[in-house]
Amino acid sequence: MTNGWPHELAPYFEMLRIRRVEEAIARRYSDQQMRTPVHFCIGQEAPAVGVSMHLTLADQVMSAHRNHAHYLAKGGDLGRMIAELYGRSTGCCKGRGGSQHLIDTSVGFAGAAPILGSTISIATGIAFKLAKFNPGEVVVTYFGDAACEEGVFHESLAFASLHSLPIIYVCENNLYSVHSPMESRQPDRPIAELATGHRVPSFEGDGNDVAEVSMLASTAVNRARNGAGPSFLVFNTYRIVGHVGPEVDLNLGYRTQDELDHWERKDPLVQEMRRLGLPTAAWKELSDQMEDSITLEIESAFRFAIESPYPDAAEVALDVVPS
Amino acid sequence: MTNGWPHELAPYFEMLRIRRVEEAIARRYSDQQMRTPVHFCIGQEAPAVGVSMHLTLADQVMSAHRNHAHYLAKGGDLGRMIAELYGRSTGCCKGRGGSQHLIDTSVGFAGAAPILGSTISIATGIAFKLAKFNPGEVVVTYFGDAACEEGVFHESLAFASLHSLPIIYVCENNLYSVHSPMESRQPDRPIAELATGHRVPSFEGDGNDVAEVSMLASTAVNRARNGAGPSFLVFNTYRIVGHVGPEVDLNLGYRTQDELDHWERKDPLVQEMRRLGLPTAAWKELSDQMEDSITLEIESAFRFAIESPYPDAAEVALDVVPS
Amino acid sequence: MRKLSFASAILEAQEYLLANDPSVFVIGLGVPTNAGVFGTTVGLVKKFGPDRVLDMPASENGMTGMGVGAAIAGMRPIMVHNRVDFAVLAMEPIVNQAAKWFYTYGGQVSCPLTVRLIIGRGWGQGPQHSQSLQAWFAHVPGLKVVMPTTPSDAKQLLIAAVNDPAPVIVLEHRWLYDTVGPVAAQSTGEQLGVSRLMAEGTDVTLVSCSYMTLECLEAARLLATIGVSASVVDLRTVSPLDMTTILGSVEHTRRLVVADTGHTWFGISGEILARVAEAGINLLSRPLRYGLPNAPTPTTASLSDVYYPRAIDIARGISSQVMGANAPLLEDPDLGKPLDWPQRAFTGPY
Amino acid sequence: MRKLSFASAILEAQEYLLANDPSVFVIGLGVPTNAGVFGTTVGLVKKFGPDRVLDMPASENGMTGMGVGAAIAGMRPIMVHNRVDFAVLAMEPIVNQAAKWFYTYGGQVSCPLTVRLIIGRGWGQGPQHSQSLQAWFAHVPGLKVVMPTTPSDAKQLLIAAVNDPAPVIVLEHRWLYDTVGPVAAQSTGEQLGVSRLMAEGTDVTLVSCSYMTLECLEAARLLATIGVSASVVDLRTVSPLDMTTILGSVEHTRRLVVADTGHTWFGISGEILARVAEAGINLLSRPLRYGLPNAPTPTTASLSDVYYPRAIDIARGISSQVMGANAPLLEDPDLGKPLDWPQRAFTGPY
Ligand SMILES: Cc1ncc(C[n+]2csc(CCOP(=O)(O)OP(=O)(O)O)c2C)c(N)n1
Ligand SMILES: Cc1ncc(C[n+]2csc(CCOP(=O)(O)OP(=O)(O)O)c2C)c(N)n1
Ligand SMILES: [Mg+2]
Ligand SMILES: [Mg+2]
Repeated sequence: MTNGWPHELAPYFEMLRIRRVEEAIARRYSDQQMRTPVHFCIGQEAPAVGVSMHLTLADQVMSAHRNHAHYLAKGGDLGRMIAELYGRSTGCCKGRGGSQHLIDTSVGFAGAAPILGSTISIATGIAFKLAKFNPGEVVVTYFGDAACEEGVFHESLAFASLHSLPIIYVCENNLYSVHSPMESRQPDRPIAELATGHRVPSFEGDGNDVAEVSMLASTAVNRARNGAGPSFLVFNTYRIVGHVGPEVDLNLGYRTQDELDHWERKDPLVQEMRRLGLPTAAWKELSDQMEDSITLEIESAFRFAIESPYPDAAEVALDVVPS
Repeated sequence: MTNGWPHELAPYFEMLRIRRVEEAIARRYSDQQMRTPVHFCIGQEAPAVGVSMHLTLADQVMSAHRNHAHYLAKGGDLGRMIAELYGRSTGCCKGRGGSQHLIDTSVGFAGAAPILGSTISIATGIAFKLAKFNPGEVVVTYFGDAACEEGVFHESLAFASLHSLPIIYVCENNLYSVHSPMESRQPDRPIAELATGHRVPSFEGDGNDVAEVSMLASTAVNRARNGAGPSFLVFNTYRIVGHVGPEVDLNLGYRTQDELDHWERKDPLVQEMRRLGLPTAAWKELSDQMEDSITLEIESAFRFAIESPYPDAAEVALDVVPS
Repeated sequence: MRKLSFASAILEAQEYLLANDPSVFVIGLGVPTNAGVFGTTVGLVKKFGPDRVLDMPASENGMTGMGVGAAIAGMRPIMVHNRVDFAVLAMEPIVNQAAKWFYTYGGQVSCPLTVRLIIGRGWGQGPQHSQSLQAWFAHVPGLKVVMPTTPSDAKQLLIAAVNDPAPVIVLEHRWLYDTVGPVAAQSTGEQLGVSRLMAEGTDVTLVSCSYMTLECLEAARLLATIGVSASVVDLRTVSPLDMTTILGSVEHTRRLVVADTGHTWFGISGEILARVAEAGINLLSRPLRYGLPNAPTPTTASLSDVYYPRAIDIARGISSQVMGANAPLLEDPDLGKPLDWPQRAFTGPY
Repeated sequence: MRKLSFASAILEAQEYLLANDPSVFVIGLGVPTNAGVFGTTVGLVKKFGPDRVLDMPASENGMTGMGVGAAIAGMRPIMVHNRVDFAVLAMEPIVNQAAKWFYTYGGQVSCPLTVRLIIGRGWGQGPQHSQSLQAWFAHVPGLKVVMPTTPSDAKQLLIAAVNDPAPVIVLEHRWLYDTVGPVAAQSTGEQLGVSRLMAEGTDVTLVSCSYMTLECLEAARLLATIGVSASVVDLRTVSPLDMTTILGSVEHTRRLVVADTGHTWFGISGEILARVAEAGINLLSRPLRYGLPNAPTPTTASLSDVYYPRAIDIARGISSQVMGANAPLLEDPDLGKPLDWPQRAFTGPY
């Protein structure tokens, strides 16, 4: 992750950029022009950013349905992402994938897919390949707390452990699976313990603190790079908006205003700003600069998307099998 | 398990009975009249017997492909089992199931099926039913070390833990999955640790020592009966003959004569005889009595099977759906 | 009669079943939440409590196996998977276990598991949220496969499914959820395995299921404007397949068109054409099939609009089959309208 | 040409692939053991080492997903599941992921995964060790489905499958493993998607695949004894389906019989009958289908003997279709012989 900002400021900038992208999507979502189910990551920017800091372009990342932060932090092309949401032929999947299937192989973002758990095993296969052909390169796969309920999570960790694969399994625990709270789905224990039985070391941390994320990620990535095998990272975090779409869905009654307030106070941007501890005036200038450059980038991405053509009807049956 | 022998002798008798049944099947297997893949449990009699001692007729048992000991120890009808192997209409599945699908609902043997791991989730569903409608009754499900590699194992334990279901998961770890040793399949850690992440207590013991099995089973069954939820029992044991069929398959090279010798010295029958510590003469008399009654029972079962008719051709398409 | 939406009819069926049979329980991701599986389970947990109306972990395989176990132990589980695509993880317990249980164990123990599966479509549902795999289930002996079209059938056939001693897969099309129709307050004791003649005509028989039956009815309406008279058979149950109704109609019209919500190739439409051929009926013109092309579902509306066949496609195909080159050109009543969601009021995401 | 068994031909194909392409690896339960998946992987680990010839945990879902990952990363995995039935656990990565990868991601990344699946039959294989689910795979766009019949095809089509950039499912029938035939030492550069006319006749076209093609050839031999001349088309690839060869033959004979190793209903035979009907060929008599009845596989030989259709059944069906009531009675050459294993030398268990 290199976004042009000095090392110390880069994580903040990247999180801000992701936040603003999501907000821009949210703003225009009701136009009904991006007709693809978007799972916003507002509030969950830190894991993607803190992990990606330790990855090279050659390292591979896989994500699931809530993937925008992972794609952007890994360096995925913003214009092609927005175009994909608009279903245009310039989208990163030529419009065939939508929000849940981003890809940018040029920066090592290997893909994303919304069937819970499936990308965990697929990422494990990429790690199998890297171990043999690209020693020193690593795979990161991101998923939610519910994906850990799929048996394939265990099958993957066990195999990665057996073969010491260079992979980091990153769980963003945001407490919910759609609208279902943890206690209706999982026994009461730290998710990190799930890896114990597979002899995969696990590390748990504050997923709203990008510095803490970075520290744990650094350990895990180094392990993988040096052939010491897989790690399991659990980052506790929270999604501010609803499961899908941009509404803050307090009306659904599965979470409270209090809970939301609590987590808004833990906003990763605010935390990181505090940690940076810059004088107010300097900060104001800096953040204006950041906002301006981000606004420009976002506007240009949306323009690119909206001005792009839709795929031609004939494309519906192209590319079913490679030839 | 009540086999008519005094409490102290019952486990030995039951193990001997199972051993002799398996040997009788083995002897006649080459006749090509039992054309069903038989997974012999010779050497693995102790877990079934040590666990079943703590079960009532109403308690439910499910097993997998290597199921004869479990069926017999739970009180499954021997004649109908042998008839099933011979594919007769008097078999416990009317010949449709063969060795891998035994059932005897009259004694709480709910079934057996050879797809690894599947019976673990099915048994969990039976426990779900008992918890609600038959409090105090419990389920036992037996499976091998390889079945623990299926994701469904984890999915089941997590659910049973979440709902505190009355179920005991019994893994017979015999070191092999067909001809594949542990180290080509699983990370190096005790299998019992697999349950940790689900907050299911696990107990590991000598699976060739029926007294130890019984002790651990007693704890687990009591927990389940009293509403304290599931347990995971791991019994270390060894199958003396090959994976399927009665040959001792040293020729296949996946295990050594030394290893076999080692485990034959740990034969559950020999261990239990030693533990009982009866004077030689008394023992001789007792065991002759046991052998005689077992021989009679086995002969009659085979006679019943062989004299039974095959199912009628018209039955091929009966019972596809209940009416 | 009262009118209800398809979704409310499903809710009412489950309410009825829970109230009348203590062995029934409903389980699935989000079942007890306020959103309640697109409204089909809303309020049930309040009425029947959390031990009969349950959420579950995202463990489709294990949970479906659990359902099999509860069913063979005497319960009547209703398991909901929010998309057919997620149930692909649950094929093992459904196909290897539930379907074969009664037969394998000599007809001693039945497995009355009901699995509700929702077929996604439109508004960006894309390749992994829109599959319609009735052909898979119908291929497996021991399963019954139900695809209701009307709100009334959504209720009555779900009741029949749960009361049936066999494992039953009920495929519900998301685009039917907001359709409205008369629904009897009581259970009408419907049985599985009977199709329904939704329209009677003389020139052609359209056989279809689920949402495609609505397209066929619209096609029949369009055809009527040019004097072609069509019968429409709504399958209701894909397996067992009610060939009596189909053959009865085709013998009369001597033309056959099948429209399906799934992929055409190696799907249920092939089976229907085959059975008609085996019956030796000489058709007046080549049979036609409408279904999904041999491609995964594209997400963008610009492609999914051409991906899904519609009434106009069916009507045009038939008119040229019946009238040849002289067929008058049928106009597309939906020309220029957005096609990737069922009605304008709907705004995603779902 | 050298003669090899079907099993040895598979072994040789994998040997060739491992030797010629460093991205190939073979993985499956028992692959590096001395039994070597019924002999098809024996000795490979010694030649190519344990990092290219691997055992795996009994985690069909996760391991197949792993294979998908390795494939999209540029490897060419050959994954073996010892029975089709076990792969039911692996449908998710095969169907939701592998099949759709190339299309969904805009044609950028292919997924050259090859999955070998073995169809069990006889000697007590029973309901969970004998399924033949080619219809499922063929129904899914993006997959290719191969079913070799001869030892030569077992080798050459496996090489073609692994070299093909698409995900390919290869279904191998266990009863073919010991059959022997000529096999070229080198790779012949065979392509997928082409059927083969195994026998040319004038009265009827038999279309079949895998082991059933042997039954059809035998049926053709029996029919010849009463003067009925049959063509036999061996599908080789079920998907893509080579309709050119089938239609070419049927146009000539105007009679169609399809024999399949899977269940007849909602299976691949329905698709073939449907395509012939769509093509508008007027058949001289009703088409016939042979396959498994609508029941799970019974384990006992006394039932499985009637469960599986044989050459004599096919021949008798055809003779009465062609000659009507005057058809001479064909004698069953296997009358009284045990039918539930492929040849007398075989003694279970397997
Ligand atoms: C196999 C499967 N089951 C169910 C779903 C439906 N689904 C989509 S997202 C989601 C919640 C996922 O929760 P989590 O993994 O915690 O990620 P989060 O949305 O909280 O980021 C569910 C259940 C799915 N996509 N795949
Ligand atoms: C899902 C599945 N995969 C593979 C198999 C093939 N198989 C049958 S038994 C067996 C070994 C099982 O080993 P384990 O669970 O340790 O039991 P054991 O045979 O040692 O008693 C295997 C791999 C199967 N039956 N089911
Ligand atoms: Mg979550
Ligand atoms: Mg074992």
